[in-house]
Amino acid sequence: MKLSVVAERRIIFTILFIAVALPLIFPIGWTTEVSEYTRMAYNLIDTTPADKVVIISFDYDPSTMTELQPMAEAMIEHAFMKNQRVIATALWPMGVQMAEQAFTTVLENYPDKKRGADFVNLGYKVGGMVTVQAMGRNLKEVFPSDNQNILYDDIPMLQNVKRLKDIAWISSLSSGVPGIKEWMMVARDNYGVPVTGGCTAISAPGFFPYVNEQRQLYGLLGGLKAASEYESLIGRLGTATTKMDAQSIAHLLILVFIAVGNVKAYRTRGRKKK
Amino acid sequence: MKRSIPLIFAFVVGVIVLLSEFIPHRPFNLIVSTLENWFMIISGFAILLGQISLIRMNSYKIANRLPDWQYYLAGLISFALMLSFGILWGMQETPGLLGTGEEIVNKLGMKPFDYLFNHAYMPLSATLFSLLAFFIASAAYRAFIIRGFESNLLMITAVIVIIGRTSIGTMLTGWLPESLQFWHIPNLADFIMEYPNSAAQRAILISAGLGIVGSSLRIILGIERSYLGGD
Amino acid sequence: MIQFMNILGIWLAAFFTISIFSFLYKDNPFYKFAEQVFVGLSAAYWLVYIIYSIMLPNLFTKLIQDFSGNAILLIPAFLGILMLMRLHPKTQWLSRYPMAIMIGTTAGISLLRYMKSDILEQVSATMINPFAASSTAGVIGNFLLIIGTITGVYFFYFSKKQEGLLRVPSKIGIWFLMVSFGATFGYTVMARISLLIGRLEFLLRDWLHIIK
Amino acid sequence: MRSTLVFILLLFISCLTANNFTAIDTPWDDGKSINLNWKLSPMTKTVTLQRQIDGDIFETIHKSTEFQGSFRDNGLEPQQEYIYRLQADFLDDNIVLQAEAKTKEQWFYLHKLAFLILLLVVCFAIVYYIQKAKRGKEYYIRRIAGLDSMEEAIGRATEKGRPILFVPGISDLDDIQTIASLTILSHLAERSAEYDTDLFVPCRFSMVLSAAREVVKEAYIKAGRPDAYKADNIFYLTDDQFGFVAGIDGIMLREKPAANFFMGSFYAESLILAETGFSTGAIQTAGTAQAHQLPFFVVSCDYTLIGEELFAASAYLSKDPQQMGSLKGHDFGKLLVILLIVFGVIFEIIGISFLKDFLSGAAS
Repeated sequence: MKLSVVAERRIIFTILFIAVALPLIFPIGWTTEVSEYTRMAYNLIDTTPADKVVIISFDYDPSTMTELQPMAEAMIEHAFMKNQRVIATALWPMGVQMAEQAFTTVLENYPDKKRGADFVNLGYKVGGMVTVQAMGRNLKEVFPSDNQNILYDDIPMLQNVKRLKDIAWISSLSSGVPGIKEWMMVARDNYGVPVTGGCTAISAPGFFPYVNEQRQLYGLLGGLKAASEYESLIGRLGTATTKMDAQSIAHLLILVFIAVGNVKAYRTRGRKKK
Repeated sequence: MKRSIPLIFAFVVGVIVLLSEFIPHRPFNLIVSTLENWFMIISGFAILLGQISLIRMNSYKIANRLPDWQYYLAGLISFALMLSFGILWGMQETPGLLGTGEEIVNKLGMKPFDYLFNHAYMPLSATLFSLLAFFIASAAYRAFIIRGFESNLLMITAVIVIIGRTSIGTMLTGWLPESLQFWHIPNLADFIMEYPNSAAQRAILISAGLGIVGSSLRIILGIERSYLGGD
Repeated sequence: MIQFMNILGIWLAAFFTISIFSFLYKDNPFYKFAEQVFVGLSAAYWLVYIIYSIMLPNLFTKLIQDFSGNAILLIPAFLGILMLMRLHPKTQWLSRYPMAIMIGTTAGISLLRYMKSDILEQVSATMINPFAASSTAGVIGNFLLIIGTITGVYFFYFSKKQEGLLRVPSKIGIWFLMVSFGATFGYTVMARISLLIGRLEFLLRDWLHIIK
Repeated sequence: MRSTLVFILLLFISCLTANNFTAIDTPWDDGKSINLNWKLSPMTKTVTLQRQIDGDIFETIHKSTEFQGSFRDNGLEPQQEYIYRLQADFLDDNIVLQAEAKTKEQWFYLHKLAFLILLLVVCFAIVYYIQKAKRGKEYYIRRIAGLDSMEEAIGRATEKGRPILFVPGISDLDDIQTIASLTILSHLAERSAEYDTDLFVPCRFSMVLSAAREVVKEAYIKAGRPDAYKADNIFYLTDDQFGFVAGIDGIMLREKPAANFFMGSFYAESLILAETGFSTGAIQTAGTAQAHQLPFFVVSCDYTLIGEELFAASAYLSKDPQQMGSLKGHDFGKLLVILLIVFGVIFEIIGISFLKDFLSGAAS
């Protein structure tokens, strides 16, 4: 049987589609192990004292929210558990909406957390690295007000927060540029604030060199798997865990594709030799 | 004139930024923070530039009835719709020209801008990226063929990591005794990520970093000037 | 009303999702339509955001509230307008002034930051005592890290003929690169599948109510 | 003699037990912080540090339970006098100590010394080699595998009478990769003019478009075929990332170019381009310094310029002295990096961490 390239592709696409859909309908419930880098990020947040002010930066947009939103929710929840106060910022315009959604979800379990006292959304600023640098000098200059137009000085939790140095940790959830790298380069390397964060699985390998002895990054959550690991660490039954089954099946399927591709190539080669 | 003054600008600005990194004394700090603030405003305008050329391009195609002009019209309409919603009623907590539009919020459940964002923009953008799942599967199918040593290395690591990053890896080699834990696939995948992968990424970072340092230096010194475009 | 609009919204989202997926079969009018709508929406989204989060708070509100105190902001505003001159071929050269300032700033900052984070910090992070690891695997890993970094950097050494013995480190360097590419590829599979899962979850849960 | 010794000893003991509180300007900084140090009797229960706001009004800035410690008060104004008060509660008693200091701005961040030295060395090397190259010194650049494909690809396109597609990445002219890409385009255009093969160049930004037209036109003139230059073959598609990719896909499917070149900065679209290009059966060469996208090009293209190879290729083809010199300077930097790592590792093994501490001093 000889199939054209296009037909072959369509078959692959259909099988993949079905293989991802099935486990979503019939969950299996496989478990995962917590990796070192996830634990590192968890420990940073876990050991920060109560009442400290922290930044979670939403540097992504809806296209990558499957991976990053569970991380955001888990980290906010973790910070709330430890009574830390959360500032949300965004280096991507759509990040502001992501932050609002994440707060809304987490607030369902923490109804007594108040905007302005326990968390605030300072909104989006353009400029990437340059802007982060400016935050290191003066946060108020960069964020004259929050996304509800409340002036910086009128936000109770920001009274003692003047610049990045007053922040206990920064977590950037990042799906590209600008993102975690800018935070690390400026906030960590220049101002010495611990930076952790999460990124899509695609960019994780590029960031691993920064999780080094110097702690340029305090751990890193890479992709959906790390998100589900984090959820299990804080004992939260989140969306990431349930999606891992589909993920595993899809991976298995791709391995099958590779095997079939090799068998096919081997045969073609055999035929050519003849 | 048209070229030399911009070159001087770039030089002065670049040198101030460089100096202020090492000099804590005033006024360097102040100049740089002003510069950074300006940068933000100018890039705001620069982003505007892209939007304007998009409108121009689409209107040109529609006016001249170029092939597929109907689709460009749809694009232009969605642009106008989203923009006017945003300007009239604002988004989320931010009020627009007509205030917060409570009446509409009562009917829609949210502001019109947010409605479009949630029900059109978000699904479109997420789905576009998810197409890559299919492409990656077909790329793996046809490209991960046993060939030379180097491409085999690539393929084998890819396979280990693909298995190791899921629950299957945990199950597959979970029975290994304590002494052989290194060969447990998730551990092996983590090992690859942590050491050989980090090493190679570091090498790319260092060499590309040098390339960027070099070209930045050439830009500041005015040796590299192609960013100014042709005359 | 709210309920109806909500259901309508979900159908709208489902329509766009399926339209985009239809590209996998082949390019078709639904896909083209969805794509252009996306282009339009995203451009408007950016524009609205720029207005509300930069132009208003950092420029116009400041100027309106205290004009003389913030008059210096007229300079970047003017430069920004010069930037727009790029739209016309005759006035395009005017945009060189703001471009030069922006590129000069970017060049200065990139020079510093890349030098520090990607060179200095990476070099000192590689200065490790390989024997200091707690396990044999760690010691091997440390050696791989050091050798991989050195040979990898050497692979990018261009101004010397890589022949004979000099070829060896370069060859090892490319092996490390290949391993790293494989690892990245494997990792990315996960990322892309995640997105697909997200979309299918929407279709199956919010739209068709097949899953809870 | 003996009495002096006893005196010193007594002084020493008294120093050990006396309650001590000092405020000193942080050295080598921007004059926005003061270091507070205290050393009290070990009986201390709590320590409260306060800064004077006005007259008798003090603001608490730090609390501690340690009898000996230090604290850095940040966020101050430069060149100002600050008065600090320390309240300590002992088991049965309490004391208040006062200290003052003036914040001073210095002219150098000492902890960035290593950074500055490395920066200067690398920058000087680059400038030095550029100057040397400009004065006519020729530098060798090793063969870059991906470039060999160029001739082959053009030849095949000519044979089949089909066009060549060149995509200069999706970044604007301010990205150095785009500039490198245009240099490669110039070379390619010259060859395609010689072979009389059509060359398509879709652009995402208007500035890239005008620069690309310039480059191609010059190349055609250089090849002696100004008549063969078609401005319309170099065109603007759209600013939108996916719109741009969809446009290129369309061109690949319709025109079926025999050779595709993807050079410059690419993001998520790399795989879409390469996969679509493959399905049309073109020879594909890619080059990018975008580390995340390299695997996809390596997997699905015939040849790939990896990372800095893109810049090297541009220098290799243009033989432009400033690019060659700069590349030689980068190579000097690489050698330096390798040496530093080797020495650093050796020092670490024998237990001397001076070099590493010095280099990473900037991080503290």
